[in-house]
Amino acid sequence: MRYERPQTIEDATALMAGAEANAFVLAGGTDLLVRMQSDAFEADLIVDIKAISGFDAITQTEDGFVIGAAVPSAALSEDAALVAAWPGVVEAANLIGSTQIQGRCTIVGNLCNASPAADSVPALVAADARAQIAGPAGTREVAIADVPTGPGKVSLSKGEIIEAVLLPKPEPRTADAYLRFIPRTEMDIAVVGAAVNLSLGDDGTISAARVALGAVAPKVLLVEEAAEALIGSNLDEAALEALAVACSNASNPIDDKRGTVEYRKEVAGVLARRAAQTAYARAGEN
Amino acid sequence: MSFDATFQNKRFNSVGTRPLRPDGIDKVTGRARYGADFNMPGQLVARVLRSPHAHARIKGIDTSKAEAVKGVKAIVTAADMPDLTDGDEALFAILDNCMAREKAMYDGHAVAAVAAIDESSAKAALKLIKVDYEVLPHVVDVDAAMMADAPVLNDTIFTQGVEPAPSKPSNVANRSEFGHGDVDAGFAKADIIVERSYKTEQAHQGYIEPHACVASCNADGTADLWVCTQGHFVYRQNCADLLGLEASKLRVTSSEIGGGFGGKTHVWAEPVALALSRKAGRPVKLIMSREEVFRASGPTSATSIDVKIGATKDGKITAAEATLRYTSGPYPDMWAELGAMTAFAPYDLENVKTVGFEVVVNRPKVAAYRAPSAPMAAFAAESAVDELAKEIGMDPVDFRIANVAKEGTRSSYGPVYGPIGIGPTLDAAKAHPHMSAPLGPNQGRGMACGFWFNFGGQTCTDLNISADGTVTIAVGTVDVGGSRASLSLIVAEELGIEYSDVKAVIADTSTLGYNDMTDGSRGTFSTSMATISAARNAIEVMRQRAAIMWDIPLEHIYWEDGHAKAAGSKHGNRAPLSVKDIAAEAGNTGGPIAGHSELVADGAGVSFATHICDIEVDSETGSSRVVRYTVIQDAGKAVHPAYVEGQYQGGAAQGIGWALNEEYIYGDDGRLQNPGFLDYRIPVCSDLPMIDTQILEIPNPNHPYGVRGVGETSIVPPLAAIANAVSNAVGLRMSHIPLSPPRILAALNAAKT
Amino acid sequence: MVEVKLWAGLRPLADNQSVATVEASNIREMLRKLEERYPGLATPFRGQVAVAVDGVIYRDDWSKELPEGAEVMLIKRLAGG
Amino acid sequence: MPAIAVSTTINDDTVEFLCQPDETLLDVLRNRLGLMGAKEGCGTGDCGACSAIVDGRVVCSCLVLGAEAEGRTIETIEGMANGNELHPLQRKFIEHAALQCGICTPGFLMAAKALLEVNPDPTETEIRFWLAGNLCRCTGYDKIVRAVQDAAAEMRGETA
Repeated sequence: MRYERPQTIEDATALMAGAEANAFVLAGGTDLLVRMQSDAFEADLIVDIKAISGFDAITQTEDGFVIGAAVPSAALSEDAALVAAWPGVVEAANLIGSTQIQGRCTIVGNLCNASPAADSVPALVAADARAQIAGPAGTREVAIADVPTGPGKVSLSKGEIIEAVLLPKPEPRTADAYLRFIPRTEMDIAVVGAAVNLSLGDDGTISAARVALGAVAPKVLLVEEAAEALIGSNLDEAALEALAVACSNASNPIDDKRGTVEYRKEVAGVLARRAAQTAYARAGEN
Repeated sequence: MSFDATFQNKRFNSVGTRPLRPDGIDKVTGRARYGADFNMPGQLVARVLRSPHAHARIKGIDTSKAEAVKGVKAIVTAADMPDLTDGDEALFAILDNCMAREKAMYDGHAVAAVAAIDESSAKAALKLIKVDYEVLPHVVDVDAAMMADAPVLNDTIFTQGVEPAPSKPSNVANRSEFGHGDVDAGFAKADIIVERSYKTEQAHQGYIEPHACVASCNADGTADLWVCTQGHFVYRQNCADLLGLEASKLRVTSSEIGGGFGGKTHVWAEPVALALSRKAGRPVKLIMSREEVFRASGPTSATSIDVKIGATKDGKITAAEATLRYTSGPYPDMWAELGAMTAFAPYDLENVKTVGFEVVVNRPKVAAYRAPSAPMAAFAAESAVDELAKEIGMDPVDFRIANVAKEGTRSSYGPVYGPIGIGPTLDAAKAHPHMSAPLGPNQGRGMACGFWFNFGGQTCTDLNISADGTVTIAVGTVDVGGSRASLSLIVAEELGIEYSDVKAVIADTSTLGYNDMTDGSRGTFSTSMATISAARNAIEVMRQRAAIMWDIPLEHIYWEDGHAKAAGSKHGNRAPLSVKDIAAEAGNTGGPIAGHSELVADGAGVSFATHICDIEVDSETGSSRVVRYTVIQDAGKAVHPAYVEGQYQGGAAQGIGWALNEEYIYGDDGRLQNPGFLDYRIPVCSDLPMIDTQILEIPNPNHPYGVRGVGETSIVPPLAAIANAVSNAVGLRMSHIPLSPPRILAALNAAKT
Repeated sequence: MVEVKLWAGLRPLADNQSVATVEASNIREMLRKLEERYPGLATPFRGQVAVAVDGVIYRDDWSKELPEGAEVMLIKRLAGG
Repeated sequence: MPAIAVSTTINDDTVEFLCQPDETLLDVLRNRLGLMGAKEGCGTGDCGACSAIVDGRVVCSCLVLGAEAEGRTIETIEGMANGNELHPLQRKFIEHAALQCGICTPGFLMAAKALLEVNPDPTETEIRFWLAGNLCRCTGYDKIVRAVQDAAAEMRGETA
C-alpha cells in the first residue's frame, strides 16, 4: 500500500486515475480508517487530499458557500455566516460522531461514504447543495442527491474527486433544520434522519420547501409529496399531518440492528414534523 | 482461623476519610501500565482465527500455507493443547472455549492462532489457514433452545436435577429449585395475583480495556505471564492446569486493569498466548480487538422468566413463584441457579418457589457480570412486585416494607438471615426527597430493590515496615476500583500512622501466597481483613522490639494510638515509641519488621440496595431518558466513601445501559450483528444525569470494622427500577429488556389499537 | 448433633435425603462424616459446595464451629463478578 | 511496504519517526515512540481512549494515520503536566475520585482540556455532550463531570 499527499488537485486526480485498484481518498479518515481495521480490507493507494490548497477553506461567494473537501465538521459551526445561512446543514454535520470525530470528519467524506444513514446528506439535499467534482476530464457539478447511488456506492468515475460542496445563498426568510433519531443522545448512527428547508412568502405562508430523509431507503430521499404538503400552508396541523404521512409513505427502510421497518416509517414522519417546525420558526426570524 | 474477625465498634481516625488515591498520578499522566502496555525483548504478535459459524463441526484445519508465510513463528490449534475431553468438565469447557476442539460452538469461537514477527505477517497467515467446517444447525434463543425440536448442542448433556433422569440429551443442562412453604396454598389465600413473563437480552461487561497479555514460556518449563485480570493467582492455576505447567514455575503479574466487572475472572486468550510462546520459543503478545471481545469473551446470560405473585388486599404477599431460564453459552454452568436463588431474596415469604433452567446455546461462554444473574431475576420479580402493589392500590415502597426480609427471616434461597440492610434501604428511600419530588410531563418514577451475595475467600498479604517507619502493604487482590487507597487507609488506621506513609502494591504470584480473585465484591472486604490481621501481627513484632529496646518484659508493653507504651508504675514514665522509632532500631533488635497474614475471609454477609429513578419518555419516538437517579445501599462501613460512591454510581450506570439499550443482536445466521461500541450501546456521558448516592452503614458482624462488599449489588435494581419508571410514565407494563425505543413505541402503538 | 439441609442437587447422592443429622463440631467434621455416610458426595464436596451457618455463607473456612442448634445448609459455591 | 519518514511536533518536541503507510497514529505513539498513555479501547473511534490533540482539535488517534502527522502539532497525555506540576484537570480528576480503573482517563483529560480551551465556562450539558465520545464504564460519569466543572472554575480563577 502507498500513501500519497499531493499538493494539487491535478496530481490527486492523476493518482486516483492511475491507480490499479483499491484506491481511496483520505480526508478526515473517520470512515476509511475504521474500514482499514477490518481483516478483509485491502488498499493499494491512499490519497490524502488535505495538503491541496484551498481544500480546508470555507469560502463565501456571491452565489453562496464553497466548503472544501477537507474542512472538518467542527469548522462549520465556527463559521458564523454559514451557521446563520444554513443552520440545518451545520447541525446535521455536527451530529456526525463525537467531538473527536468532528475534529476530522468532513461532509464530503460523509457523502462519499454513501451510507444511507449519513447525517449531513439529507440536510445538503434539502438545501439543494451541489458537489463540485474534479477529474481527469475536468470539473463538473452535480446535485448532492445524485452522488450516492446505493449503500456504499457513488456515481463518481475513476479518477474523480469531490473538491467541494456548494451551498446556494439562501433566499430571504428561508431556513433549514435537521433532526435524526438515535437510541442514545450521541455516538449512534441515525435510525432515521429528516431535513426540511423552507421559505416563507410575505404573508408568512410557506412558498417553497424541500424535505429529505435519511436511513429510510438505500439512499437519501427527496420527498416531493412532503414538500407539497408544506407549500402554501402556515404549517397548520393539517399540513404537518400531511407532511408526516408523506414522509412515512415515502420511506422504504429495512429491519436491522438499529431499527425496524415499522419504527423507521413512523419516526420519519415524527421527525419531519419537528424539523419543519424548527425550520419554520427559524425562517420567521430571518 | 486464629484471626478474630468479629466486629469491634471502634472509633476511626483514617477509615472513612477521602484521601487521594495512591495510583492517581500514574493514571492521570498516562504512566500506569495496563495489559497492552508491556513488552518483552523479541516478542511476537499473536492473532486468533475465529469461527464465522454459530455451530460447525471442524473436519480439518490445514495450516501449511500459513506456516510458510515469512515471519510466522508458530501456529496453534486444539491439536497443540492437551486433550481434556474425558477429564474435569469445567477445565474442559475452559480449554475448549479458548480453542475449539471438535466443534465451533458460536460465532467467534477460536479455532487457530498465529504468532508472527508483526501484525501484517500474522494477518496474512490467518487468511491462509484453511478450516474445513461442516455447518450444523444452531440455536441462540433461550426459549427456542428448550423446544423439543431444537438442535441439540451436546449429546452428552442430560438434564440434571430432574427425576427420573431423562433418557434423551437436551440443551437444558440443569434444573434447580429453591424455596419453602406451599405456593399453591399461598396462592389460594391471595386476593390478587399477578402473573407475567419477562425477557432480558444478553449484555456484556463492556470494560474499555480489551483482554491483553504477554506470555513467555522457557524451554525449562518456567514461564511468565503479564496480563490484565481480576485474579492473577486464578489465571496462573487455570493456565497451569490447561497447559500442564507447574503452577509455581508460572509467574503471573497483573497489570493495571482497565475494567473487568466479572469479565476478567476467566481465561480466554492467555492459554493460547502461552501455547504459542511455548511452541515458538519466544515471548508472545496477544491483544484481543474490540470485536473479538464482544464475539468471544464472556457476556452475561439472556433470559426468559415467568413470575407469579399473590397478595392479600391488605398488602401481604401470600406466595411467590418464578421459573427462570438462563443461557450459559455452549457449556453448562450455574447461572440460572444464581437467578433462582436471588429473585425473591429481599422479601419475607411464607411460600416461595423458584426453578432455574440452565440452557446451552450457540453464544459465547457466559462469564460473571457484576452480581451475575441477579439483575435479570430482580427485573422480573421487582416488576411483578410493583404491578402487584399497583393492583392492590398500595405505594410501592410501603408494599415492599410490609413484606421486607429482616433478621430471622428465612431467605428464599434457604438460610435464615442474620442482620441485613434491606429494610433500612427501603426506609431511607421512603424518606428520601427524591421520592416526593414532583414529576414533569411525560415522566414516570420507579423504584426497585436488589440483592447479592458477597464473597470472602482465600487471602494473603505481606506488610513490611521500612527502616524509616514507612510501610508497604503487598496484596494479591487486583485493584479494580481504588482498593489500594482503601487498604492504605486500613494500614494507617491499624498502625496509627499517616496514610501518606503507606504504599500499597499488588504482588505477583511468585512473591505472595495464593489469593482468590477480585470478584464477588470481595476485594476490599477480604483483603482489608487480611491487612488488619497482618498489621496486628506487625504490631506484635513491634511490641517485642520495644521490649528489647527498653529491655523490659513484653507483657509490660501495650500498643495504643500508633505507639508502643510501657504499662504500670515501673516503666510508665517512658516516652512512647512510634513506628518510626521502633523501625529505626530494627537492625539491632532482630532485623526487618513485617506482618504477614494468610486467612480465609468468610462471613462476608449479604448485600441489599434500593434504587429510585425518574424517566422521561417521548411517546412519539419511544425514546426514554433518565432524568434523576438515586442509589441507596448498605456498605457496612465505607472505608473510602468516594470509591464506595463510585461503585454505586458505576453499577447504576451499567444497569441503566442494560435496561435501555445494550443487547447482543444475532442475525438469522447466528452471527453477532453488533460487535462494537457503535451498536452495542453503553451509556455515554450525555445519556446520564448525576447519580445521587446514599451510603448506609449497618456493620457487618463478621468484619472487625463492619465492612461489607459494595461492588456488585448496585447493578441489580436498575433494570427493574427503570422498567417500573417507564411503565409508570407510559401506563403500560414493559416486560422485555432492553426497553429500546422500537420496543416502547411498538408497545404504545399496540395499546392504541 | 447438627441437622444439615442439602440442596436439591445433592439429594440423589445422599439416599434422597433432604436433611442429614451428624455429630459434628465444625464444618470439616460435618463434611467428613457426611462423605463417609454418602460417598457420592465426595465429588461435589471438592470445590462445589459452600456452607450456610445461621445465614452466613462459608465457602472456604472449614474450621468454622457449628454451635448447638445452628441452622446448617449446604448450598452451591457461587460465582461472582 | 516502504516506510514513510515523518517529522512532527509532539508535546513541544520535534519528533521524527518511520512508519508504515497503513499504520495509525495511535500505533506510532504506542509502539514506536513509547507514548503508551493513549489507549486502544476499540480501534474504531467509538470510545475516545486514544484521544490526542492534533493542531488544536481533539481527535481519536486510532483514526489518524501516522503519515498524516507530518508537520502537525500533537499533544498527548504525556505532555499535559508541566514536569511535576499537574494540569488542574489532572489534579481535579484525582481529587474528585473521577477515575476507577483509569483506562479512559487519559482520553477524558485530553478531551476535557480541548473543551476548556474553547469554552472556559461550560454548562453541565455542554460538558456531557463534548465528552460523549469518551466512554467510561466504571464511574457513571458523575465524578468526571464534577471534576471538569471544578477544574474549569479553578482555571477561571474562581476559588475551587
